[in-house]
Amino acid sequence: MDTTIRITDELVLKNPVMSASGTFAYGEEFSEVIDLSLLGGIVTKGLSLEPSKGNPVPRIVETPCGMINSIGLENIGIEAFLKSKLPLLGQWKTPVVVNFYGTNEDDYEILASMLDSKKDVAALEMNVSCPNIKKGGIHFGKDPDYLYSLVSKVRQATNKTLLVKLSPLASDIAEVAISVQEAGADGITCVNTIPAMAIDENTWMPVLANITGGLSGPAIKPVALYMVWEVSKHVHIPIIAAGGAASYRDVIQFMLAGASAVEIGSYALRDPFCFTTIIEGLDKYMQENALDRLEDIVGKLKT
Amino acid sequence: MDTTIRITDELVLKNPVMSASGTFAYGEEFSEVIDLSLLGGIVTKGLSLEPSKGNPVPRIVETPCGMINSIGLENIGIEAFLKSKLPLLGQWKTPVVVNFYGTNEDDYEILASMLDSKKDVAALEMNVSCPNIKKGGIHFGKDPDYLYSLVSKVRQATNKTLLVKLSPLASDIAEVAISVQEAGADGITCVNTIPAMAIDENTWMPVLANITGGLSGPAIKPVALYMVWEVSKHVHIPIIAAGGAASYRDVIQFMLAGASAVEIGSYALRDPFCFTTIIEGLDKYMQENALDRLEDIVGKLKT
Amino acid sequence: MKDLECQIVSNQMVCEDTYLLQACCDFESWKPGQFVMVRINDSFEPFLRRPLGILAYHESKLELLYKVVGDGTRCLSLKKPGEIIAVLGPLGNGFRIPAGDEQVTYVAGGAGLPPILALAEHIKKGTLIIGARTRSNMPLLTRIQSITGVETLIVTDDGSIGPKALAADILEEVIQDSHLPGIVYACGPPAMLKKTALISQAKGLACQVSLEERMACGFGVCTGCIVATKSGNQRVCREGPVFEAAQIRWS
Amino acid sequence: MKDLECQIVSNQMVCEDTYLLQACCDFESWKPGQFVMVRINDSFEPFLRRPLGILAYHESKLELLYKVVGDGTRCLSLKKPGEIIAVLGPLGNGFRIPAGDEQVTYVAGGAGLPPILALAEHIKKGTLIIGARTRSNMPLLTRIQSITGVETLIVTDDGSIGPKALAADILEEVIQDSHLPGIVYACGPPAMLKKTALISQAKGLACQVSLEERMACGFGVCTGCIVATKSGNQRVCREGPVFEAAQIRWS
Ligand SMILES: Cc1cc2nc3c(=O)[nH]c(=O)nc-3n(C[C@H](O)[C@H](O)[C@H](O)COP(=O)(O)OP(=O)(O)OC[C@H]3O[C@@H](n4cnc5c(N)ncnc54)[C@H](O)[C@@H]3O)c2cc1C
Ligand SMILES: Cc1cc2nc3c(=O)[nH]c(=O)nc-3n(C[C@H](O)[C@H](O)[C@H](O)COP(=O)(O)OP(=O)(O)OC[C@H]3O[C@@H](n4cnc5c(N)ncnc54)[C@H](O)[C@@H]3O)c2cc1C
Ligand SMILES: Cc1cc2nc3c(=O)[nH]c(=O)nc-3n(C[C@H](O)[C@H](O)[C@H](O)COP(=O)(O)O)c2cc1C
Ligand SMILES: Cc1cc2nc3c(=O)[nH]c(=O)nc-3n(C[C@H](O)[C@H](O)[C@H](O)COP(=O)(O)O)c2cc1C
Ligand code: FES
Ligand code: FES
Repeated sequence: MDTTIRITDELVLKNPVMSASGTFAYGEEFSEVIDLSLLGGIVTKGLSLEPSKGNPVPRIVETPCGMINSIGLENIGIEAFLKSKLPLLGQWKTPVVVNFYGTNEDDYEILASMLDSKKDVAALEMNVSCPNIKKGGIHFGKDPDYLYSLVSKVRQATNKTLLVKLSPLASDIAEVAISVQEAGADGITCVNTIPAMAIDENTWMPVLANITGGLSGPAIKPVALYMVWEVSKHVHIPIIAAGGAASYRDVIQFMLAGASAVEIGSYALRDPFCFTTIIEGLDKYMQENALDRLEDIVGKLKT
Repeated sequence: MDTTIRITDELVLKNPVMSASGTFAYGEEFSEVIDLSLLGGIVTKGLSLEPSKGNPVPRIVETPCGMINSIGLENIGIEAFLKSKLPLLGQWKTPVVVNFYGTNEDDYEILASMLDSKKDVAALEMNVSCPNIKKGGIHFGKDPDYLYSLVSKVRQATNKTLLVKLSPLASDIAEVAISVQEAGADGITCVNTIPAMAIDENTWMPVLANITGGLSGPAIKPVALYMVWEVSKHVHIPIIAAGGAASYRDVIQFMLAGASAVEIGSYALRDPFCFTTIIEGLDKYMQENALDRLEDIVGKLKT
Repeated sequence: MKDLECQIVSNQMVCEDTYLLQACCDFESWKPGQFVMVRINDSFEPFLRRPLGILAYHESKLELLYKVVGDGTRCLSLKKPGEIIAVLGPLGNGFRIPAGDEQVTYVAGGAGLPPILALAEHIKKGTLIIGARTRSNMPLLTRIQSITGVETLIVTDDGSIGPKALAADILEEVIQDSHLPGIVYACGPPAMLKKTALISQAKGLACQVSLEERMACGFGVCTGCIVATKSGNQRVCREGPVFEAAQIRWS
Repeated sequence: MKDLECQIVSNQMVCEDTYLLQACCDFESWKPGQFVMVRINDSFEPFLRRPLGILAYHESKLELLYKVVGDGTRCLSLKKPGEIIAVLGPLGNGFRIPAGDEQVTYVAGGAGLPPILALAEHIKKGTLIIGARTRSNMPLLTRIQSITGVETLIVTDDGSIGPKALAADILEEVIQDSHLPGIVYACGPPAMLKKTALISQAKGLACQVSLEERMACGFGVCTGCIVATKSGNQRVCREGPVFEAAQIRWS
C-alpha cells in the first residue's frame, strides 16, 4: 500500500496528512506528544520579516462546531525562526513547509528569497488570506490581477515549491486560483478561515478584542470541500485542502474532490493525537477498499 | 415595551422575528402549528415566473451544526401563488414579504411589476444569491456593477419596499451592498446560504444529486454576523439578517451588529415552534435589560 | 402535529443493531403509516431531526423501532430510560385502511418494518411477508408471529429463518391465488417497493407503498423530500409517506 | 502531557452551581497549579476542550472542582459516574514550591480555588484567604478548614460567613506583621490578582499568580491565550498559568 503523495519533485509527502499553519506553532510542542516523522508534512505558523505581537486577547472564541480566532499572525519573525526553530524542525523525516506573509509586496519577496536557500525548507506557503491583520493578508488575495503580479514577484524570488493559500471569501475562487497558477505557483492551499465574528448580548461587546476573526473547524468543512472542488475543476496544479478536516473520512472526501493532501488545523487543537488516528484510518480505508495507491483517488469524485 | 421595527413606512414589523425564504413555504403548514399573527414578518419561498421543479433528490444533507440544501428553488410559480396562496397569507396581521428570482433580467422586472399592485404584499425580497440554480441566482449578485443595473431596473418596476438578498460569498460584500443601496433598494437581506458540498467517501459520490448546495444553520452564524456588521458599516438602509439564528440571543446579537430584523431559516425546520420561544425570549431580555424600545439597540455594538 | 417532550421508558436492543424505544407521549390521534421527527439532542449535534415510523401508540406510549445506521441513530441508541427526546408528530398521511373485505397482503423489508407492523396490528387480517438479511436481523419475532388474524411469512437472504428468498418473490406466490379486490401494502428498500408495485399491478391489485427520503423538516415546508409522481413533485413527508404505487414514477 | 480517557467516579454538586468531579486517571507526575484540558463530548459540540485546574490527584484519582458558567460546564455537570471524559494533561508550569521556611499566604477567589487548594494541601503550612460572594457559594468548607498546618480565613461579600470583606483587603492585614522572606500565591478574578500583586510588592513579598485566559489548545501551539509580560507575550497555557506577579503588565 502506497500513501505517497507527490506535490512537486521537491515536495513529496509520505502521506496526505499535514499540519495547518497556526495550529502547530513551529513543531516543538507537538514533537513532545507525537512522532513528527509520521506526518505527511508540517506547515509552520505564518512568519513575517519582523516578529509580530498579534492582536490583544481575547483572541479565541468557540462557535457551533467550530471556533473563531483573531491571533493576528503573532510570530517570532523569520530570523528567530531560521536560527532557533528550523534546525530542530529539519531533523524529522517530514517535509517542512514555511508559511509566510508580508504587509507589503517587498516583504513577500524578501521572505521568499531568504527561505530559498534553506535546505531544511521543502516548500513555501504564501498566505494572502489572513482575515486578522489590518495590512496584508486577505487584502492581497482579493483581486486576481493584483494577486497575479504579487505571486509572479515571489515566484522570481524562489525556486522552492511555492504554494499560495487562498481565502474562501472570493466572489469567484476559480478566477483567483487561475491567476495564481498562471503566475507560476506550484500548488494552491484551499482554504484559510472565513471572516466571522461573535458578540456577547449581555455586554453588547464583541467577544474578540479585534472585533472580527476567522472561522475554522468542522462547521466550515462543507464550504472548504466546495472550494477544493471548484478550484480543482479549473486548475491543474496540486491542491492542498484545509478547513474542518477531523477524520480520515474527511481526508478521503477532500481527496475525491481534488486535493492531493489535507491540512488539519483546529481539530488538532481539540485532539492533538488525531494525526495518528487519521493516518491509521487511511491505512484501514485503503485495505477495506483494496486501494494500492492513495494518490489514485485524487479528484475521482463520481459525478 | 415596544418591539416594533420600522424597515420602511410600508414595512413595519411588530417584532424583529421573521421567517426566512424557503423554510416556511407559503405559510400554510406553519399556520397549522403556530399563530402567524405573532411573527414580525413572513418571507415566502422564492417565486419565479413559471413553476419550477427544482433539482433532483437527494437535496438535503446534514453537516456539523448545519445543513446543505440544493432544492433549486422549486416553487409553484407566481400565478399560482397569487391565486391560491397569497389570499390565505394576507389574512394574518403580519406583513408578507415575497421572495422572488429570475433566470434573466426581464423575469426580475416582470415579477416585480406583477407584485407591485398586490395589496397583500408588504415588500419584495429579491434573491440574487441562490447557489443552487444554473442560471440566475448567485450569478446576478456577484458583480457590483451588474447588480446595480439589475436592481435599478427592478426599482423602476415597483414602488413596494424592495429588499435585496445578498450572498456571503463576495470578495467585498460592502461594495456589493453599496451598489444595491445606490440602485435604490430599501433594505438588504444578509445573507443567503454559503456554497458547500458533501461527499460520501464510501460511494465516491456527492451526497446531493446536484453535487453542490448551500450551507445554512448555526454553523454559519458567525459568518452571517460578520457580514451584517460589515454591511452596516457601509450602508444606511436597513439590514435584515439571516444565517443560523436559533435563539433570542442570536437575534439580539444580529441587531447589535446592525440588523433591524432577523430571519429564522434552518432552525425552524428543526424546531417549528422556535418562533414563539424566540419572541418570548426577546420580551424577557428587554425586561431584564430595562429596554423600552427594541429598535434602539440596532447597531449599538460597543467597539 | 405537536412537539412533545417525551420521556423514554425503555430503549433496548431487540436484535443486531436494532432498538425498540418506548416513550411517554400524548397524541390525540394517529394512523398506521404515519411517522414522527425525533430531535435527539438539545445541542446542535445532530442538527436535524430523524424521521422514524410509528410502530405503535397506545395508552400514551409511543413505540419506535429503529436501526442504528449512522450518528443520529447511534446517539439515540445511547439514551437511557428517564431521558427526554422531543417528538414532532404524528406526521404524514398514513395508509388507506380497507373499508370492505379486500384481501390484504403486507410486504416489509429492512427498516421498513415499523409502519407495516403498525398497519397489520390495526387491520388484524391478511398475509404479512417480511424479508430480512439473516435471522439475527429479524426483530420482534414472537410479537410479529402473534399478530391476531395475520399470517406471517418470513424469508431471509441466507435461509437462516424461513425460505431463502426475496420478499417480493414470495409475494408473487402469495397473491397467485388471491381473489380480487385486494390490496398490497409495502415498505422497505426502493428495489423491493418497485418490484412489489409491478407485481401487484400485473395482478390487478391496489398497492400502497411507504417511501423514504432525506428529510429536513418532515412537515412540508422545505421541499427537501420530494418524489416524482404522475401528478408532479410530491413531498414524501406531507403528501406521503404513503403513495399509491401506480402514481410513482419509479426511477 | 497525555490524552487520557477517564472514567467518572463521581460528579456531584458541592454548592450552588459548583461540582466536584472525580475520575480515574493515570498521570506520571503533576504539580499544584497545573491544569487539564477536558474534552466533554465525542460529538463536535462543544468543539473546544475546557481548561480546569487540578484540585487533587492521588491514587490514580483526579479531582476537579468547577463552576457551571456556560454550555460546556453545564454539559460536564450532566455526566454520570461511569461515563468517559478525555483529559489532556497535566498542563502548564505549576506553582514554585518554597524551598525554605518562607511565610506562605494564599489568596483564592471565585473559580480560582482549585489550584490554590491543591497547593495548600501540598505545602501544608501558611494562611489561606478565600473570598466568596456568599456562604452558599463556598464549596468544600470542611475539607478546606481541615487542611493540615494551614490556617483558613474566609471572607464573603455579604458577611454570611467570615467577615464582610474582600480577600485582598484581608491580605493586607494578614501580612501586616509577616516576617520576610515570604510568598503570596493567588488565583481568582483579575482585579483580585492585581490588587494582591500590588500589596505583596509593597510589602516586599514574592507573589505568584495563576491566570485565566480563553484557550483553544492548552499546550502552547495556537497562541490564543497570551498575556503581556515584561518579557513580551507569554502563553498562559505554557509559560503559565502561574506567573511571577512582578512580570505581568497589568491592564
Ligand atoms: C418517513 C420515514 C420513516 C422512517 N422510519 C424508520 C423506522 O421506523 N425505523 C428505522 O430504522 N428507520 C426509519 N427511517 C430511516 C431513518 O430515518 C434513517 O435511518 C435515519 O434518519 C438515519 O439517521 P442516522 O443519523 O443514523 O444516519 P446518517 O446516515 O448519519 O444520517 C445522516 C442524514 O441522512 C438522513 N438519512 C440517512 N438515511 C436515511 C433514510 N434511509 N431515509 C431518510 N433519511 C435518511 C438522516 O435523517 C440524516 O439527516 C425512516 C425514514 C423516513 C423518511
Ligand atoms: C488554566 C485555567 C484553569 C481553570 N480552572 C478552573 C477550575 O478549576 N474551575 C473552574 O470552575 N473554572 C476554571 N477555569 C475557568 C473555566 O475554564 C471556564 O469557566 C470554562 O471554560 C467555561 O466554559 P463554559 O463552556 O461553561 O462557558 P462558556 O462561556 O460557554 O464558554 C465559552 C468559551 O469561553 C471559554 N471561557 C469562558 N470563561 C472562561 C474563563 N474564565 N477562562 C477561560 N476560558 C473561558 C471557554 O473555555 C469556552 O471556550 C480555568 C480556566 C483556565 C484558563
Ligand atoms: C489559531 C489559528 C491560527 C492560524 N494561523 C494561521 C497562520 O498563521 N497562517 C495561515 O495561513 N493560516 C492560519 N490559520 C488558518 C489555518 O491554517 C486553516 O487554514 C484554517 O483554520 C482552516 O482549517 P481548520 O478548519 O482545519 O482549522 C490559523 C487558524 C487557526 C485556528
Ligand atoms: C431548504 C432551504 C430553502 C431555501 N430557499 C430559499 C429561497 O427560495 N430563496 C432564498 O432567497 N433563500 C432561500 N434559502 C436561504 C434561507 O432563506 C437563508 O437565507 C439561509 O438558509 C440562511 O439562514 P438560516 O441559517 O437561518 O437557514 C433557503 C434555505 C434553506 C435551508
Ligand atoms: S422534509 Fe421538508 S418538505 Fe418534506
Ligand atoms: S491555548 Fe493555545 S497557546 Fe495557549
